[in-house]
Amino acid sequence: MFDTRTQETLLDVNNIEVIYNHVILVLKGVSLTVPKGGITALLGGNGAGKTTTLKAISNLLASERGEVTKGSITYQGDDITALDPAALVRRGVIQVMEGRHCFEHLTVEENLLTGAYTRRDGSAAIKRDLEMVYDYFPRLRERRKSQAGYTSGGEQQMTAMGRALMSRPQMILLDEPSMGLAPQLVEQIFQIVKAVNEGEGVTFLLAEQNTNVALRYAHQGYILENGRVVMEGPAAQLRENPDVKEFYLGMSDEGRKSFREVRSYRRRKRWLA
Amino acid sequence: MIYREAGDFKTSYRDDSQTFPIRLDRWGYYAILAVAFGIIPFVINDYWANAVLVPFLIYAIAALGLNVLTGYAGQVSLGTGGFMAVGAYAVYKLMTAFPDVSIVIHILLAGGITAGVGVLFGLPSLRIKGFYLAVATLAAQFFLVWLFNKVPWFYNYSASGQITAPTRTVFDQAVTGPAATAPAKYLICLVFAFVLAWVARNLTRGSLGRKWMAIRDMDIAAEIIGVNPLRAKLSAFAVSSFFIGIAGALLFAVYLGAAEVGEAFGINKSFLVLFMIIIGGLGSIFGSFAGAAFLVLLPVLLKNFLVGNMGWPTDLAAHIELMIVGALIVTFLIVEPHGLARLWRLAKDKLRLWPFPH
Amino acid sequence: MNAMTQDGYVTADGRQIGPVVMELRNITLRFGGVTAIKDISFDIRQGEIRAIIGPNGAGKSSMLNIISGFYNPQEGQVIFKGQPRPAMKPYQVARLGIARTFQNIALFDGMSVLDNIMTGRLNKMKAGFLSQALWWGAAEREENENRAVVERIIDFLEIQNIRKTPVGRLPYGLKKRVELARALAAEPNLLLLDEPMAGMNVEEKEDMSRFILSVNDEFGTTICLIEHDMGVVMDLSDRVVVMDYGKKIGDGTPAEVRSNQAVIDAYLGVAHD
Amino acid sequence: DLIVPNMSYRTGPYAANGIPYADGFADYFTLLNERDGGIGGQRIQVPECETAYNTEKGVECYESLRTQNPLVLNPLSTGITYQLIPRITQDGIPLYTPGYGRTSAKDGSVFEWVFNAPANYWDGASVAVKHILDQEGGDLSGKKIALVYHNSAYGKEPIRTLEELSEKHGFELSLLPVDAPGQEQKSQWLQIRRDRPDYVIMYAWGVMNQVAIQEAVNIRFPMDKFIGIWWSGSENDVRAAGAGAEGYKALTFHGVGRDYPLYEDLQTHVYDKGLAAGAGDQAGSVLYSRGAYAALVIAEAIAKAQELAGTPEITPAQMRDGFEALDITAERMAELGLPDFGAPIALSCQNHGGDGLARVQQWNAAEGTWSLITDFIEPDAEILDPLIKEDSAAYAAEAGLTARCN
Amino acid sequence: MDQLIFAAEVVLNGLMTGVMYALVALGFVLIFKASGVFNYAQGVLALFAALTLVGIQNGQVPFAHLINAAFGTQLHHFGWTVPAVLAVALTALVMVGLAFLIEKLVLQHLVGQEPIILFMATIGLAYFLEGLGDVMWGADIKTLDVGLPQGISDGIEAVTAQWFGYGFFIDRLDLWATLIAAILVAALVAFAQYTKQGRAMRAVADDHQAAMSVGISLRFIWVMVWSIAGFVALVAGIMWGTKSGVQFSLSLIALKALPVLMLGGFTSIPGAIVGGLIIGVGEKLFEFTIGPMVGGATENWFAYVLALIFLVFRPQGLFGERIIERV
Ligand SMILES: Nc1ncnc2c1ncn2[C@@H]1O[C@H](COP(=O)(O)OP(=O)(O)OP(=O)(O)O)[C@@H](O)[C@H]1O
Ligand SMILES: Nc1ncnc2c1ncn2[C@@H]1O[C@H](COP(=O)(O)OP(=O)(O)OP(=O)(O)O)[C@@H](O)[C@H]1O
Ligand SMILES: [Mg+2]
Ligand SMILES: [Mg+2]
Repeated sequence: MFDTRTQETLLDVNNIEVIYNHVILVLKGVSLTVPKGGITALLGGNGAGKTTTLKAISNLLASERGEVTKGSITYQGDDITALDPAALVRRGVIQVMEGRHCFEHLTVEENLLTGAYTRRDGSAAIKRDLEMVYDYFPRLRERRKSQAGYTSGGEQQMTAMGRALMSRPQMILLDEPSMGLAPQLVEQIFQIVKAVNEGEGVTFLLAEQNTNVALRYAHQGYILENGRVVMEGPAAQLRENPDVKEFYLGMSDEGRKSFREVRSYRRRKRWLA
Repeated sequence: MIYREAGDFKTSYRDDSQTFPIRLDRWGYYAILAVAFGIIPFVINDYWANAVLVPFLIYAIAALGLNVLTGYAGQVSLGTGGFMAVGAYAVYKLMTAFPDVSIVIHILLAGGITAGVGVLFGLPSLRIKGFYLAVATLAAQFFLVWLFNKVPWFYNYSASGQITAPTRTVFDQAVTGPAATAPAKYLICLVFAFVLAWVARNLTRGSLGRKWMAIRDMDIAAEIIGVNPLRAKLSAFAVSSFFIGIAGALLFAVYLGAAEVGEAFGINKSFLVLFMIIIGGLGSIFGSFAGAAFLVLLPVLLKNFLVGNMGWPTDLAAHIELMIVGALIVTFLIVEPHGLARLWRLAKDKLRLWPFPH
Repeated sequence: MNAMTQDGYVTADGRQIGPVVMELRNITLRFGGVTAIKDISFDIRQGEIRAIIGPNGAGKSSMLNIISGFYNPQEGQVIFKGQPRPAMKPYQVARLGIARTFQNIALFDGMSVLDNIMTGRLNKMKAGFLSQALWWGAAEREENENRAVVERIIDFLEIQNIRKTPVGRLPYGLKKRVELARALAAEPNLLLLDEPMAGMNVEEKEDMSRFILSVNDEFGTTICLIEHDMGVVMDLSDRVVVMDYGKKIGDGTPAEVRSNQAVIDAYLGVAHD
Repeated sequence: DLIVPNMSYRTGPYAANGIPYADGFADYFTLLNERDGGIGGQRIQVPECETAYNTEKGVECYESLRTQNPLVLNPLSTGITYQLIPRITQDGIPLYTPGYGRTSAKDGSVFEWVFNAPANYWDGASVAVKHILDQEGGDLSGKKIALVYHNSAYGKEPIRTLEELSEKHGFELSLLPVDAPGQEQKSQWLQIRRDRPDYVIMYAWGVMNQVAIQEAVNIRFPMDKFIGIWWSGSENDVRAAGAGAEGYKALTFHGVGRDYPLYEDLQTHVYDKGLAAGAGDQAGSVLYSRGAYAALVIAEAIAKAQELAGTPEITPAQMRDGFEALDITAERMAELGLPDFGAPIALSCQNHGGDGLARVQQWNAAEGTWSLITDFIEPDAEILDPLIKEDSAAYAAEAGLTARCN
Repeated sequence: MDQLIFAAEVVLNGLMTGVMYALVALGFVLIFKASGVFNYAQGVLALFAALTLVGIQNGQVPFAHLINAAFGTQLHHFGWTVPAVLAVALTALVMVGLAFLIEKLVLQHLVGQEPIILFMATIGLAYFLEGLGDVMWGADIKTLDVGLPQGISDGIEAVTAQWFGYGFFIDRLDLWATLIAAILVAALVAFAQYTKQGRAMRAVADDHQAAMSVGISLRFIWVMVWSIAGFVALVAGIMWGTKSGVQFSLSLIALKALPVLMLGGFTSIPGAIVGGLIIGVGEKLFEFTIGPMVGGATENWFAYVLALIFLVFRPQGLFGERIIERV
């Protein structure tokens, strides 16, 4: 089994603060380490700052008028806070953005090919990987000539994932990969994550709402609330934590609650608020 | 903590939805009004009226109008010059045909006529969107200018096609023609600008304004939640053209006094007013004024500084002035892409937090 | 489920379901070469919670788009309250009392949360142009009246603190909630929800479920929802339609659907608890 | 000091034309200041204000110049002129618009403050037709003349006159408007190629001039049958067309080239001292000469006004009197170093526009010079006077003015 | 019969004019395709390119006026002339440098902004470049001659005279323009559609952030595209400048390119050409047939009305990318 403690650190986020628009403080000192070759999950409620953390790492904040005002981010020991996103991709870090962000006017296949933009290993290799992606997502093969803007939500999500795989990265930042996917596809996506992780040694940092699945596949996890890390630890440990169970897995002592029963359930104040 | 809102509680929805919910803003606003109506008219001279304040107010009205259409309803228009021409020629025909009717009524009617023309050219907006819509409005721009240039009836068959505003009075004070005094010109423009800004504010905060903004932000979703896009767009065209028509009427009658359609209402005017609202802030009433001030005042100030104070040759000054204006536009956009209005609000946000950041 | 009659049925938890309000009869929808929906029929009854499920790209969202008048099917009929509904513009459909939320959030980004929700009430605001221009009489009165209604919804959905925030910068989950608020503001008879819980964690899904159930319960609003979270679907819905690549492969109570082999194969992957 | 502002345009679409004019205007006054110590001992200040040929900037310039008490204004733009006429009338500042502006301002009994000597647009049209008459041996019946014009107030000015003239002389007139800026004129020139008019008269400005001449060359229209108004007759306009422009004609109301004694003075007192305006490379060009000529007429009017007022420090009202008493004879022109440069100008209370004489110049492409090919030609007063009366009467009625000079 | 032959001549010339319009429109399309930006400065770019070309050719001292005013010197010319081909190459280099600066100083800071904001930025740029062009090279009119032939093509006139009894007028400059435009369009289409950079360029236009996230360097794409657009502007500047001399009005040809763009579709390179041809023929024919009845000078507005009519039927222009409308 993968042991997070013995692995060398690939990515180290050290106490970063992020401010949007010069006034809105969103991350209030977030630190995390991503071990090489592992799957790290970033969990937390809506607005906790997961997306912001990922964008801070991949340097996409500037275009949203956000900036990292404190702390440092190092990748393979080098400070990457000043790198532009393209340079980061060339170093092997790629992000799948929340909300799919496909290139609407390009066809599905062209979308996938843009993923290989930074590659220099020839068209044959790219072609091979394209086939690999189609094997992972047969639905995309059917829709390969459609404009991405006209594909369904799930198809776009697959396209975005496939596009990232096409760049043959060392590390993938996944922002809510399961959003809007049918159950068996969710499982499938995580299977793929696992396969790529184990087969090719790609490191994953994934932000997820679907805590259940995420913790099943991840090696370690961080829980973010209100711009702060409130819990961290190996995934197995987190899964057993009663607070996590209650608030993120929706389990009570008697197993899963029915959503129908929530009606009568009085909300307790969150333990962290 | 100079600027604060703490302790300023609202106890009714009415209070909460007033224009300046924060007390300090309200006072600032009253102070500006007091100066504009109570002090400036007594101290204004011809230079300030004719070269600065009158054009500023008139462009502010035009910018308000375009902002309704582009900033609030999201329909890009490059027909402003043409619509201003409609206002100008309408007021000219009315002034000369009915010399005994008050000029104020003529100006309002000119706005109404322009609104009609605006609706006509707004019809394609149902199908054509975004920058493509600019083509419809450009067609209006070029066609209207051509029309006013070509049909002698519009310029009362004068030899050159120039129209000249005769003298008309309001409360026995000449506001058009050569005898109009600086305070009179300033005041009539101010009154129009004030009333129209107030109307614009009312329209944009009510249900009509929400329809416009819904169409702007996502027209399909707006339609699905029940906004009739045709009516929303056309009403925006109508209101916008009404404002712009009035601006055109004032521009011709009060400010310039004489005009030739191609020169005074050409495509450049359309662009100028569009620049104003982008620089000032799309979808902002304050932004319309700020943008107009920026583009009317800045060149005058620069000119006076470079030529008057630095003694540069006029041509060099004019060229450098272009470069400075261009550079400033870009700089402002980089600092705050949403215009001066947003910059102002951000400054207030910071002030509110001051002296503690975040 | 008790026996289904012309006039309705009584659910397991004892709610009385009324007659059919919306019937889709033999709907076929094509986009160029792609057939998104093939000859599908189903109905929605007064007061029930009806779910549509199916794999990605099955045509679920397209179905909602047909109901809300955004797409016009090539074949088939939409029967509303017993009458065949003629081809209508979406805004006319909205006026029949059908409101909805969108899969890819379709909020008005430039407006505040409050204004967004107020747009839901546009069809209830009738003040004349002059009154609005002068902000006098009817305009001001109805603004305040409707504001009061909206404030109740804001309270109900617990979004008081973000009332004046521009929606553009809200986190995903809150946006979904605002969308729901906007739809509710229209006081619809039929509420269409397209993946209302995508991108939420369990706690938030619980909240959302609670809202949906209360709306259904307190206002008797009929609800048609698309959702990928089987837990939610099974717990909340009275009847479920299952679509697969444009075809209907199942229709019935959650329990029936869950044990339907075709559904398991096409969608669930594994039998869900 | 006396203030004679230079309302110029050195930027914008017409900069290429505005620059030489402004240079000539400024250099002439610099010469007077340097050589004679000004006029009547008063130095002339020439504050410059950039209008960019834009009416709104024109208003700004006017207002800012007005605070300096100018004696006379010369905006070199018909649009700005129309703008200023009511204002200067109110404020009592003379406006001098040689060869442009409002034609009927010639009628001093209505336009008290406006002067447009020595010639105006209608004079130009008439002179052009007279020249054509000369070419055709006095008979134009059955001939075709096309007017290619800038589709603006300025370009439309000659239409009335030409229509009257076509009736009188029996030629057929066709009108070909070109929209500003006039980069594209293919339709118009194809039509000319088809209809084969015997002559083309052109009222253009800015880039429209260059393109028109180029297109005329392209369709091989005989250049000596192509006559531009004086605003279509600068070196700029013909140079772009190269050798093909050989023989192109244009009207002018003053001489051409540097071959006048005045230039010797300019050389010693202005250029050599490094006092030339602008880049100093425009001397002798058509528009430079025109600017200098405008300055000369103003200077003469100042001198006349000083003489009448008995004081060198004159007011704008006295300046108007100076204009109305202006009498620049041929001898005086020679004295000023510009023999035979302009026709004599004698103004009165009634007549603010002089006699409207103009001559024809022709382009020599090889040498790159203009040469004068006719003497001064008189316009057809029989046609023009009633038109002017009519237009000025209409203005008087509209503005509620009563005629003066009685 | 005569009328028909005349009309044919008008159509032919309309086509030629259309090509000239398309040359300007191409620059717009490129930048729109690569960034979703409507580049208001394209016209000024053409002016600037032409000014620079003439300046280099004639050995003008840049900023002479400014230097003279500041130091009281009398600089005007270096006293040499540069051969046309070399001057064109040098100007192209200047345009690449300019593209680099524009990216560095403007675009880079506006990543991810709405199109209208970027549009406004190009307006600022237009102001700036207009001023810069004037300060650098002076506002006087300049003659541009890179050796392109001009004037009626005798061959075509003779041939058509033989066929129809009426010699058609075709300007040789227009023939050259057509040739050059054809080459440009073919090259650009191949580039945008079939190369990796072309695909990246279209991706950038769709979504700045997503493009960055897959490792496309916006900086590189933008510098590249603005360089190409600068080069296209240079070509347009040469063609139009040869006709009318180089002066401020050159920047106004952008207005003639607008209806062409809209009709062809903002994103389509072939659309620019086809749109140009339709507009060229349409406006000339209208002026020829209807113009005389309504007093002429109809071309400006008719071009827009024509584009409008097409757009009512195809809101994305003839070849523009479909406007994706989905919820
Ligand atoms: N561009 C922006 N401008 C201002 N505030 C922003 C911006 N983007 C995000 N925020 C704010 O930052 C906070 C964190 O947002 P973020 O998107 O990182 O949350 P998240 O954990 O990814 O949530 P979700 O699970 O809903 O995606 C939120 O409160 C949000 O309002
Ligand atoms: N406007 C359109 N033009 C072309 N194809 C379309 C259009 N809208 C939908 N489609 C296609 O129709 C199919 C059904 O799409 P739809 O969005 O209804 O799927 P869905 O069931 O909602 O899937 P998901 O769960 O992924 O959202 C998809 O394959 C999609 O690509
Ligand atoms: Mg997120
Ligand atoms: Mg869907």
